[in-house]
Amino acid sequence: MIAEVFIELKEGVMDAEGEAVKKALRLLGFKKVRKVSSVKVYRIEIDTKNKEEAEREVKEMCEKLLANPVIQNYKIILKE
Amino acid sequence: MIAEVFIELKEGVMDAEGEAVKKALRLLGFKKVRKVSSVKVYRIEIDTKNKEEAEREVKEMCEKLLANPVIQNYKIILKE
Amino acid sequence: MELEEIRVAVLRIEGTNCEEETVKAFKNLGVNAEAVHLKQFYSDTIKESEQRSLFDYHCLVIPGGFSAGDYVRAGAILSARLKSVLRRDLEIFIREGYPVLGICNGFQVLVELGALPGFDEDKPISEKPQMALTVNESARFECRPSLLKHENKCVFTNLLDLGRIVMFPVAHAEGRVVFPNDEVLDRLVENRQIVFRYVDEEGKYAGYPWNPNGSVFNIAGICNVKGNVFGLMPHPERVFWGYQQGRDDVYGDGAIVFKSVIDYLKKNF
Amino acid sequence: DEELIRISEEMGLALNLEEMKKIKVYFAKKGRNPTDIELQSIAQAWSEHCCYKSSKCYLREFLFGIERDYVISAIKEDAGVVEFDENYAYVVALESHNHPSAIEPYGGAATGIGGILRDVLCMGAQPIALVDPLFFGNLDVKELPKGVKHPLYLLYGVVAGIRDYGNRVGIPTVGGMVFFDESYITNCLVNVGCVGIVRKDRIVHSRVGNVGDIFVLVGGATGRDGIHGVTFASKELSEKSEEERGAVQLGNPIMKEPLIHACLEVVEKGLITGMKDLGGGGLSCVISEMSYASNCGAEVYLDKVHLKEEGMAPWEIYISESQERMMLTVRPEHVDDVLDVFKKWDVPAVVVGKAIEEKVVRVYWRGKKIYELDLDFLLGAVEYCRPYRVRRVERIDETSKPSDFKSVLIKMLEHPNVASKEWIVRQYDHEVRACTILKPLQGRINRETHGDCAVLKPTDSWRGLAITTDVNPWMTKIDPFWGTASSFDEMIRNLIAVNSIPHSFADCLNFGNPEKPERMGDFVQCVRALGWMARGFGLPCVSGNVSFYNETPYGCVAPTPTLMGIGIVEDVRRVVSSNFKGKGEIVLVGETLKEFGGSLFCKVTGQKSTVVPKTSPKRLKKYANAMLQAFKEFKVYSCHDLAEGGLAIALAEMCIGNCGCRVDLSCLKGEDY
Repeated sequence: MIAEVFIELKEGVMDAEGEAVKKALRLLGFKKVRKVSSVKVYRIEIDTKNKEEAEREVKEMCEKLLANPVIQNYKIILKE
Repeated sequence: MIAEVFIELKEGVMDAEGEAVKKALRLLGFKKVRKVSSVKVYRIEIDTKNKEEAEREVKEMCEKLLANPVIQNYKIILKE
Repeated sequence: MELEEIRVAVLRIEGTNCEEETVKAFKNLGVNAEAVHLKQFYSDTIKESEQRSLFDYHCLVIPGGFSAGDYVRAGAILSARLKSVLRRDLEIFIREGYPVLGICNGFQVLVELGALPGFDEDKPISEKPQMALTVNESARFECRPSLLKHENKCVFTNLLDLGRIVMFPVAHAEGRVVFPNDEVLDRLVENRQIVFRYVDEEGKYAGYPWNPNGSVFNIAGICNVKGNVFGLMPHPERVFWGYQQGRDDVYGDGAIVFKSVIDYLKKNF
Repeated sequence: DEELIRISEEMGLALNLEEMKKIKVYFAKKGRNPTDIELQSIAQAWSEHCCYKSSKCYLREFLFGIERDYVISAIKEDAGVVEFDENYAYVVALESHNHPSAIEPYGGAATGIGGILRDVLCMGAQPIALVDPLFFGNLDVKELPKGVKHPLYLLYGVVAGIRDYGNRVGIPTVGGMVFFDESYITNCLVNVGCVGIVRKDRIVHSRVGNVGDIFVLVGGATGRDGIHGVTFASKELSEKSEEERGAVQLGNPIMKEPLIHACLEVVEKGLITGMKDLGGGGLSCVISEMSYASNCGAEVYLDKVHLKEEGMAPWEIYISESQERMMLTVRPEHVDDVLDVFKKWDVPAVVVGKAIEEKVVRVYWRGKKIYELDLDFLLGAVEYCRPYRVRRVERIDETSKPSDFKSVLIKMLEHPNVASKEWIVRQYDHEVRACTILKPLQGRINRETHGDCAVLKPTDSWRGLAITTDVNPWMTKIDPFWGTASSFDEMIRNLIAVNSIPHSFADCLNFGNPEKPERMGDFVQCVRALGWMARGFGLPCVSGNVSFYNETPYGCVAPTPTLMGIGIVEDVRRVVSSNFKGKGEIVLVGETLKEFGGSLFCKVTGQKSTVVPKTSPKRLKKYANAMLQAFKEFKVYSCHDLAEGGLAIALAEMCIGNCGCRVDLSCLKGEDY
């Protein structure tokens, strides 16, 4: 089972990396870029019998380590 | 127009961050984790008239800045 | 040329950190060196008196630090900006044999730029990068002393005997040398372009922590085919003086890098 | 009265009934109702964090006023300024960033570093070193109260925040400490310190230069992040603290780095008359404090402030604590030059107001005056000499000889408070700027051990600065007075061990809820001990910070008076590192008594003792001078101070650095402990 975890900063929390990449792209001539936001993705291979168990395990991983609910949202996509 | 750029390490290139996250997860008791790979994603909002132009612009951004062909592959997904 | 005539540019943008100690190292040897903001080379928003051209100088140094915050990849943003504004001048500068030095973040910039490994003399900046410096094997920032064996000479090490072991400190998070295939490594060895390799106290090519980042072939620093473009991860400017590494003699191990390039410029220009 | 309390709660003012009444009386005299921006501004000014209302009277009584001729400015400004040599002065600041770090460790620690850098920068000084004393819950904690993060998670987050910010901004993190104790489970402490260097003729004070000066706001844009950060730090953490996301600001090191360069350039060119950083309380505190310090007033035009988010209410702009911002006061004729310098560095800069004669602050928004307060009322502030009760420490000593010394020693070496912190130190760039002479880790390459101090060489002369941080919460938990005295003693010994002359110190006092008498009792005992030792030894306290409310319903932190000591090294070529060099006799200096209160031995063996080691400033002074004399007359290869774990651990640490040693303890008189 493969789970993809998308971790993104919440609205209103300043994305320093996004700002830096936007500034660099515009300096390189890509004037049409309006906004850049950086998203961290982890692809986790996990040995679980079924989807529900995988979902539960990965959710707990996000709560405990991967994401900080104060400033980040996370989304989990399960693939066979 | 929103473009999501997925940047991932090529096969055979050791993913140090992924290894570190796997070790940390196992330390926290998630024994079923077999492999973790880290993927960088940029969500770019760009003012272009149509999809083709957006695709071409973002592709150029990857060539010029966002991905290093020696160790990384990139994939672009366009969204309305 | 005379010592006083030599002018060195130490490049800076937001995030570069080690430009001051690098400028001081050159100044202590009697050349005039100054920290130059990238904007001073091309931007019209800069006052007339502060605008510069690459050819006002005889040596270009890209110092250590976190140019543009090391976002995307260490050195990626600065190298992309350099390529878009200074590519033509830089190619002429290198082709004419002027020395270019990249320390730590500077080495990452030269690699992303395609100026290193620099196999093709008449095309000093390759279209695509041919090697990469990626995240350390320990997945962590490493700030520790490192021992380097001098494998081959280049413009910045010709006053240092071959085989000598020196101590330069390292401080980086993305210093692991990676090649797309073994062929690149073989050519580097063949052309004698590998200048420094990490070793342990007995001079053997050991693993971590002697090799702080897991680089292929323990590579710490390489030069281009002509030997006038040199990039290394360790910081020579941090051991310029003896007292910086707890030694009584006046100069530390790092001074040789600065002395060699000045000697090269005095003899060849 | 309930209505007043309701207003305070609703608007998040964290003011008590008495304070709300004071406001009511003031506005009754004015014959009008307060606007929301005025109430919010008063709440900031009267918060514990900004005006030290519960601690000022005791600090003044015990700790301030230790005069030494070489001190240029102490306590009054954002950082202490002390003479380094004929033409240079060094600047010291130590602060806490506890509450935000408990909620968001990475952002909290990073903004802590950003804030302390600005405190030193606003004196016109170039920051040269950072230190990070950190305190977490014990790592082997079983279950955690709801909503509380695991100490390991907090430790990794805080270390990553300090690493990513400090390394990117190019200032070396050369010292600090990490201490684990169950009292920090729900309240981790993140103290950060900074030292800077400035030419004496370039010192800038954090006050308005003169009337008619223009206020120029430089640095990052203003947003809603960090609103109520100060009032949030002035009340106990609770489960729902997590929703107060707004109270946690996020730093941007790549905006800060050019800000430092640009500010130092305008200082170098003598273009500004005053500078102060926007920390707690945002524009509201900085404008009023700078004007009050120069006995003048200010007019501010909020529409000029460049914003990060649209639709912000005037009061939000005025008290927002967005990061990376400084306030300059500039003579009118220099304003254009200043704006030019900042444009070159890509750092936003904008004129927002000017200093006026009358001691009042007026704020305008879209042409309308929405705020007018007298500075004496705003900053006259409220002050309490809170009641306190000193708890009695009854003497218990149940220690006895352990059966198996070896296993006790192994357990002591394994304890997280003693075990090597190399994995943290290696992540901090402690060598950038190439001025670090004595590194935090000393000894043979890749076999290093911990040193007592880092030593820096900030100028071209051979003169150096030694920096150390120290406190022993195990001892202060048992006996606040003698625990603090011993921590001061240990700080002095750290400075002596590297052959530096103790010169000045800064403190950061982390305590629980001041409204509880026994917490206040601990605080008064600690401040009394600090004053007694510092006055007796003759070491001035030049800068400090007080952090109260480090408490939750689950528990309160141990009294934690973190100390940062600064020593002068006359010649950096004669510093002494701590690892054995393989030659010379081993000499133990000082008496060994049976004082096991708060010791590592008791912690590891579970034995109980409340006999915390005692000390006296006079005796300490005598030992210090004798040691410094010894360094001059004899060839001393290495020197290390005895701290947690006593002689056993000290010898072990010295051996780890290089090579072994043989020791015969029979010459020590008294029982064999």
